[in-house]
Amino acid sequence: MLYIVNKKGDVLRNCLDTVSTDDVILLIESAVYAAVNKPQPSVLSERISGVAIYALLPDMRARGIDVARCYEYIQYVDYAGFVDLVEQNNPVRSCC
Amino acid sequence: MKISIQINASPYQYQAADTAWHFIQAAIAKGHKVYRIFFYHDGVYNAYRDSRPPGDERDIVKRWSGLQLEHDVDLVVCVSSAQRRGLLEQSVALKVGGYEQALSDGFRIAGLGLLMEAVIESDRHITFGA
Amino acid sequence: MKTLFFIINKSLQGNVCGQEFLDMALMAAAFDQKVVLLFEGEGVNALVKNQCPDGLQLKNIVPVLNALPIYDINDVLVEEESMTMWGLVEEELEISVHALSRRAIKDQLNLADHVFSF
Amino acid sequence: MLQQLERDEYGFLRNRQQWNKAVAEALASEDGLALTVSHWEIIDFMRAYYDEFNHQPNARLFGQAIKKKLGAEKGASIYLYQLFPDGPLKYANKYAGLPIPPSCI
Repeated sequence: MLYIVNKKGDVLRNCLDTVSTDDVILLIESAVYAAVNKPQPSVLSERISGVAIYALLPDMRARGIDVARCYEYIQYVDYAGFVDLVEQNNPVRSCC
Repeated sequence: MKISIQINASPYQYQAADTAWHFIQAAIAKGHKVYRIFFYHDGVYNAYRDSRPPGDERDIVKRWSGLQLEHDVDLVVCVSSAQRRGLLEQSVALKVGGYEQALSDGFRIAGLGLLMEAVIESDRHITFGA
Repeated sequence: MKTLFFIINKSLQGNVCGQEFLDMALMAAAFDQKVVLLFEGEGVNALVKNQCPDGLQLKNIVPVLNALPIYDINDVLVEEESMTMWGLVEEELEISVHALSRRAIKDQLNLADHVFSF
Repeated sequence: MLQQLERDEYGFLRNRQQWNKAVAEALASEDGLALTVSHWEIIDFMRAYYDEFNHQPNARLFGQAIKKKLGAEKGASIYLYQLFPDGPLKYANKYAGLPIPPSCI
């Protein structure tokens, strides 16, 4: 199952509460700030085993977020990669 | 893959309409079929013909109209969401399936039935919200 | 027939989204799809009895939950963990529900064709 | 009688308290319709449904709800349109003293 998350606060926390093995999370829009772990850890500091987390690179660039300041386990996609994630996973849940 | 899209947020105030737009472009470029975009809740504001963003900014409403023209994507505005928000003039009244004066080119007005039909038809249904 | 999950994880009051969201679920049922309503997180509070939004001149959409069986929506799930978290028991809810663990719900959710949340 | 009622631009009652059977008959007669037992069955159903669920179904749900309550024959479009030729959902609501449903404007 793919979760598309667009906010980093409660919305992302609620999502993290429900994911389980083999799920995929895609951070978009302002949720990409949750990828940052320096100097402060974010809500993503406890990695959930078996859950892949992606961030939408164009939203990172738009916000000037340097990948070097982010959790190493996060993977990055552009919009084409976003489409691939949608193709590879079902169902898709948008968390707004 | 056949994809339908739902947009629940107003343009400019939120990024949802932009994210949806870039996603759709990428999906079409990969050869997927975007079957229908259903504008629901505040998403109906994406259809206002008279919206005029500053000249140096993207014109979200025109973008949607262009998508219909170039790729034959069905643009459907939810009738009850639109009525609630004053998008439909009373004098225009309701012509289901028609092109309304208040709406930009390519948009049509219809009920939730068209959302459901799209969802049933599509391999994926992706919602973009506030 | 497809299986469609409608997830409510916030209050149905205070905005029109709840109402428009339920309209979607009812419409899906009218198209003869299998509709499952899931209340999780804060959303379990949407089911409690004796909500009186009328005092604020807000439309009370709780009663329409009683109409779900008319449209053959018989799967109303609530997450047990959320009920515990909010200190709710089933007797306090407006309609009868199936309380399931987060894990059991997730197993069902993974099999859905489409998932809606608002 | 109709002159004393508060009504919206579509002729629907604004204030449900003003509804009674005679008002319903008068509203229908203004539209050129004489209400029969069959009409009343649908109108009474609308009122009971609204009182119980605080909800107005759209056209598709309306037929389904009637089917459940009154049987498949009466929920069929053809039957409902025979009773209310200009639109069963709209006019059943109108004579029941309920607001105009959103999609009927």
